[in-house]
Amino acid sequence: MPRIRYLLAALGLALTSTAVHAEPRTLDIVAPWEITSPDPSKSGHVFARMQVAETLVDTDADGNLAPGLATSWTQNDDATIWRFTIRDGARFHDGTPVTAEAVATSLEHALTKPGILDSTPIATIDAEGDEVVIHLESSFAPLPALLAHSSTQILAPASYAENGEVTAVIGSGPYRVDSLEPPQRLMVTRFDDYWGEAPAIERASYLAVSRGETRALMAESGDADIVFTLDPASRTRMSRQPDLTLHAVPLPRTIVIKVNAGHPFLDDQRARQALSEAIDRTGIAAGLLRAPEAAAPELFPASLGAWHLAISPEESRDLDQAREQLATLGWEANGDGLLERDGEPFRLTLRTFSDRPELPVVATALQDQWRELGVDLEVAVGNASEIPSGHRDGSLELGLAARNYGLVPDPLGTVLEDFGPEGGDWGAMGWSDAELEEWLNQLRSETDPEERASMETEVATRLHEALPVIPVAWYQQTAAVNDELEGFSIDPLERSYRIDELRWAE
Amino acid sequence: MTLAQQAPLLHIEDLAVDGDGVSIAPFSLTLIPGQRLTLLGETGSGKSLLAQAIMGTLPKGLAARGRLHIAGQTFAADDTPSRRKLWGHTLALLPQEPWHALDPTMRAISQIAESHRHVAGRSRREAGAAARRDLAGLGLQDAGHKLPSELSGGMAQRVAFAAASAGGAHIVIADEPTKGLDATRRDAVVALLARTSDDGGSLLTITHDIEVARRLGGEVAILRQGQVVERGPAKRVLTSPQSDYGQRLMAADPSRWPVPRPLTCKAGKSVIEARQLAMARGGKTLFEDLSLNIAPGEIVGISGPSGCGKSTLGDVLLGVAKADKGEVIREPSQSRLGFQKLYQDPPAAFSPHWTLRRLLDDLIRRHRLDPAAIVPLMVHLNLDPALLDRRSGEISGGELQRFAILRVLLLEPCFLFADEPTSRLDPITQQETLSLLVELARERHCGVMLVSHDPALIERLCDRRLTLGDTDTKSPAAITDTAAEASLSP
Amino acid sequence: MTRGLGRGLPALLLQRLLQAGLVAWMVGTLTFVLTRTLPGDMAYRIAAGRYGHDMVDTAAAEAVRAELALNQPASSAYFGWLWDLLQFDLGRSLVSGEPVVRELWHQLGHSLGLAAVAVALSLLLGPPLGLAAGLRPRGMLDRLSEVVASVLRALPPFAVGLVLILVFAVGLGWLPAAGHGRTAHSVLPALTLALGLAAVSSRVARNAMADVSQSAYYAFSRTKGLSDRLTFMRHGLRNVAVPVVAYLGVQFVYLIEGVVVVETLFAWPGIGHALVHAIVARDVPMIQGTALIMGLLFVLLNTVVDIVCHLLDPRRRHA
Amino acid sequence: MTTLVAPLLTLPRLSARQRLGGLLLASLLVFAWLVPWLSDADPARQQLTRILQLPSLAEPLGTDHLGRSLLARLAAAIRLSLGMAMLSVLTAAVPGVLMGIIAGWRGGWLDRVLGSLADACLALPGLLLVLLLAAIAPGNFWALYVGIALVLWIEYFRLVRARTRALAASPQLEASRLLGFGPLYLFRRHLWPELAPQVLTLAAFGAASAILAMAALGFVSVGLRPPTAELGLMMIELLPYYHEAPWAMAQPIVVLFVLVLSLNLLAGRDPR
Repeated sequence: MPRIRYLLAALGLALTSTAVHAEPRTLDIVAPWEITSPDPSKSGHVFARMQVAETLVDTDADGNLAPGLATSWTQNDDATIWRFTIRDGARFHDGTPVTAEAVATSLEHALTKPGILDSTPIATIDAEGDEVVIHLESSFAPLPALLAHSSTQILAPASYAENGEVTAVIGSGPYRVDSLEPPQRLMVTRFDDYWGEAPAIERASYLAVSRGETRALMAESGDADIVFTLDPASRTRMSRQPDLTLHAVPLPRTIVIKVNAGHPFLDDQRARQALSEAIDRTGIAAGLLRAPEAAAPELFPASLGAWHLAISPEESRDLDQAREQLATLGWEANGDGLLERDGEPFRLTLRTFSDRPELPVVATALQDQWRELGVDLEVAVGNASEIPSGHRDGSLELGLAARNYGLVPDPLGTVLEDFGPEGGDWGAMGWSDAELEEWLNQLRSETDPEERASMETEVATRLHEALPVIPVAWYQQTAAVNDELEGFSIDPLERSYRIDELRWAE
Repeated sequence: MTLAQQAPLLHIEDLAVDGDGVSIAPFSLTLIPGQRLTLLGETGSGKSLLAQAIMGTLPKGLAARGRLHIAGQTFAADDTPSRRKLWGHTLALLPQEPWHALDPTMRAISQIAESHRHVAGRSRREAGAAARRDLAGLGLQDAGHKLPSELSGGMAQRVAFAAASAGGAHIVIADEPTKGLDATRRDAVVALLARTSDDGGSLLTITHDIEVARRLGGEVAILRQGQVVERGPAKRVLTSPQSDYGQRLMAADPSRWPVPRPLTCKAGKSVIEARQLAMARGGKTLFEDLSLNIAPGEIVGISGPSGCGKSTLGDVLLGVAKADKGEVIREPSQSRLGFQKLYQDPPAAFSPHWTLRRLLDDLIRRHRLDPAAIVPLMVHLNLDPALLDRRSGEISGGELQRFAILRVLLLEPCFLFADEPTSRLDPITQQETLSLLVELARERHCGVMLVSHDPALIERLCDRRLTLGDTDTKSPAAITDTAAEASLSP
Repeated sequence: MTRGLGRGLPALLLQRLLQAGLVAWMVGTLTFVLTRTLPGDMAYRIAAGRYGHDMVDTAAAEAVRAELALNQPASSAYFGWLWDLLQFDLGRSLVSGEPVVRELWHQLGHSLGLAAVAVALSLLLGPPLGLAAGLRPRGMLDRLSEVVASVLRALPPFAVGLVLILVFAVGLGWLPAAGHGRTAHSVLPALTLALGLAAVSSRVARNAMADVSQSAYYAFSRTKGLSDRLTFMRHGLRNVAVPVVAYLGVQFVYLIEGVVVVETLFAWPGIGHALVHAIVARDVPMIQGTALIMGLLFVLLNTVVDIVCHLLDPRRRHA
Repeated sequence: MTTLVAPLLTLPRLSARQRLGGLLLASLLVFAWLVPWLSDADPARQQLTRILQLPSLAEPLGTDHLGRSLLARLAAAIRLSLGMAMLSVLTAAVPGVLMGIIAGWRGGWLDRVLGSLADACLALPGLLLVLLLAAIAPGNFWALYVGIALVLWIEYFRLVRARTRALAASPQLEASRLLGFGPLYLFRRHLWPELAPQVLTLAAFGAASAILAMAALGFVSVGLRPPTAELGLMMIELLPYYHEAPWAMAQPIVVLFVLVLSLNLLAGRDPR
């Protein structure tokens, strides 16, 4: 026994004498998302946010497209041939210059892997001098927006093994990878000959922490300088914390209910409207998400310009009208308050997943609210992939998910994916509208801004009436920042942590 | 110097013990060097409590009164911490069942050496040498490295004695030193104890075995329910006791039992017959071409040192085990239930969780016996009916053994193998139990094979005697049937 | 522990080796069969694991199915795996593409470090408290330690961890709340685990000590003249150590469960946390590799416990 | 009177400790089964405007993060969790005891085979089995609780085997055999009363650890099944609100503590 005590005393000594030497202070960032592998299609979003790798097209402060590695881009008249001129003087972290050939090979690799480029009709990508020329099979106006997505980030040729597998993240951003320990940690240091102006922060670390409570506690105990995505409960507590400031920015991400419009109970538009009117959106937003302004009577939040219809949340809840609509469809309440139609109870299964911790809670709230209406909802908390697989084999009835309409700067990219002819894995199911398809086709090649805006509003209004997808609440990106940092702001499109704009306060 | 003038080693004045349900009358004694005192009495007479009171190891809930003068110092009986310092140095206690009192994970020699080292204060090397000397002196030279689980009862007793006395204590208290040992080992232990008083120490022995008291000599005090009923030199007390309890106790010694009535008629076929039985256990042949047969009502005794195969023979006869060679023929008219066994440790043969009435009901329901047969048997075995509502752990060993006899007799057995049925009982209860057993066996024509390590007991009770081979002699068991025949004649 | 095939140490080691082989085969086959019977399409699950819940869709699932040849018949996949296992090749993770061995080395290393510190701390907390309580059964300390043990056994590990973070990290600021890197990071998670383990081991030590302190040889050692301290050191400790050490072997069963919760709460890059993700993402090679290593580790630890028990208790050598 | 005593479950005279344990357990059960009679609050009924209300006269135990009555949910949770814990204990105890008796009684090669099987199962990471079972039957609790039991049977097996092996060689069994009693009687009269206290002790600890295992699974979002109220999962749901409403999260933990303490007291000594 005495020998063990001696051993532990030695261990104890080692614990307290943490090596403190005059290294520049590291910026510790904590977020919920783990790093699966160096491959951009898998964890590109982390390397983009930590500004290690850059995309051809970037976004400016309020979300419009801006030059990235491509200084400018032009398209031919029917938007089938695009030319991107590559910035000169930009270098990868291994010193090699960013040439058109390197960009083309990087994009070709991205094309072979599942990602945002799957839905684009790209035929060929090739380099001509300092330009990258992309030929499309059909016109596709939002191409530049898609090339702003992190899965298309440009890596040096040396990052790829022969079989196309990414072995190292050699990007061109202001920070280069110091050490990568998947699935949780990434350390980056400043890249001295970066083409843009050099950032103030020299070293930064990214730590993936899945539990909301732990992230909040790390912010309070000073172990993390910036913590992203705070859970609702800890937000109220931390607003009173002295040396922390809370930031919150609305995101173009919406909690939606994906409806199988092919299902006999849900094929009629009035049934979908009744379900939507039974939802107490202000109760969910204020009570569960602790953000009253998050209540979403319509699909697209205010930040998406013309797509937003500015419908007020109060008038969206009307339980009596919902009951009337269902009554006209032949549903009567049986003994214990459940609706029945020729012997069949109104019972549905809602699939959701717990990668986003608030989804099961919202599902439970929906369950009770629809119970009041007379609908018996069964909630199945499983894996996120069960919704797209249910869409494919038709077994899905209802799916609760958090759909990101800001995946690419222009929502059209996501709308095209979700509401195409046979619907979309995360969009419509068993529902189609010829007129809507016509508008979307025009939008694909329409370049004039006013024309696009009026068509966008048309599409949004039709989606609001037909409700192939029922909106519930909008998201807010939240962050708790140590007061010793200056110049912090949240990117509404969740593309970058904007570390290069940060400075330690003197 | 005559005995009286020498300074007493131990002088006790009016030592008394009382507590929940126990009280021992004031008791005083004086022990001078070389003197031996034996406290003789049955279980429950309080003799062990007296020893613990002297030592200062009374369990919680019992208080001692009176004064003790030990090696010139005076102690109040209830002040145990002060006496604690004497343990090992002046007072040595030899515990009951020494095979439990030795540390199971430590070698024998180191348990002795540790007393030399830490009590007698010798250096590590000296203590080792002294321990080896002790072992040699006790004939255990090659047993030093053994663990307690590998020692026999006798060897464990000697190791415990060496460990207890290594501290150089003059006053030795031996608590039931011969319990569970057979005759030869018992005599060896008595000789060992006698040596302490010969070397100028004094010996206080607690036992229920009259033979031990006789061999030790010195002074004897007989105790009954906490009262000293008689006291005096061993020769006088043990040969012609004055008190009537003393007389009953002496009469219970097997050597004093009346000669048994011979078996009236040896008529009828033998109940059980064995032909050329041979059995070996662990490479050692226990017995070879042994044949015997037992007539109804006949009592055959088996004796021999422990571990010589007495119980194994019983298992073979009852069919619990199969002999290597030879066969056993049982009375065909009897079913297997006719062959029963009585056990050495009565509580071990009963499930402790149920009342005896419940166990009897089970037996009656199992074999659809006549419940009326119980009452007369209870009377005959003078068992109080109230006992039936108690569990087997809540009644005395004697009563439980008689109950075992009742349980067996309900099945009207034709053969009974009694494996040292009374070795754990007190002399008087032993005598009662065995005479009842013989009487009932004769009356019901049930053959009995009685195992005992007490030759005198077999001499007085059995029609014939069988001695299984001694472990020392090389020759396996010889049947001395004929010799037993000779003892039959009046 | 079990009545081995033969006697003495070599026989015991042989028996443990046999058990290791049996465990390896059983674990591999069981996880293989179970993962095959899991509902839900494996391709979709792996795609969700790889590309995250935002990007998983049918195109991604079809790409995964093609890449990994998932519709390979079960039997050939099983024998393929078995053949690789015999060559000690655990294959590559379906989600991250890294070789399973490297992933295990990184994550298992952290988990083992945490578990080792936790067990050491629990040995420091549990048995000494238990021994002290066992010396005076029904004493004040005994009752107190029983209530404390009951409280700790009733508290889920994350509640204990939360309290420790609030006190030591947020409140006093002595220790980092979560994450890994410096050794200071491992103190709070290890302490959380240790409290859970100590609660049970203290009661096991207490019962063992109570039995020993009321045994005949303990009393005889005192009446022989040895002091209380000597009696405890020479006769108490060794006889108590045997049941306590033997219990350590069983204790690891509960350690794994605690590790998963503690790793999730303290963001510790351990194996438990990774196993949960592997199962959700149907990463079969990773599940099999993890289960295999954890099983073999368990057999190794039990062998060590057996050897220690052998040394401590001479009776086993001749049993 | 003696015939009244249930033959199988012999309740030895309860010590003061065990009476206290029994009292605590009884109060839990009475609370769980009485609440539905007293208050008609529906455990799933939500009021999003009255979330995390402090205990008041109208709502004796306050409301949770969805405004549901904690009184009703706690009672429903105790009923479900205790039921499931019993299920888990039975699925562990029955095979464990049976195989223990067979191995202890027969001994020889059968004993060695069962012994090495138990060792191999002990080496299986229990957590893996539970997770796989949770994945096989998503959303229903019995699969989880049975999974949890898959590892626990080994403890019963080892304990029972050791006791049976000691008893099988004892004179009391030999005497009963000679008196003509069959194996069933030997089990009922000799074996079961000896095994009962230890097996019930293990069962008590097994029940408590089953519920805690459920909480551990819920913590890594496995086995969630809204709106059912389960002790382990309630702790997870209320964990984020530990600062805002510590008394809410404390309730399921206190209930589990009372359960563990009562089982400890009832069970007497931990036989491990």
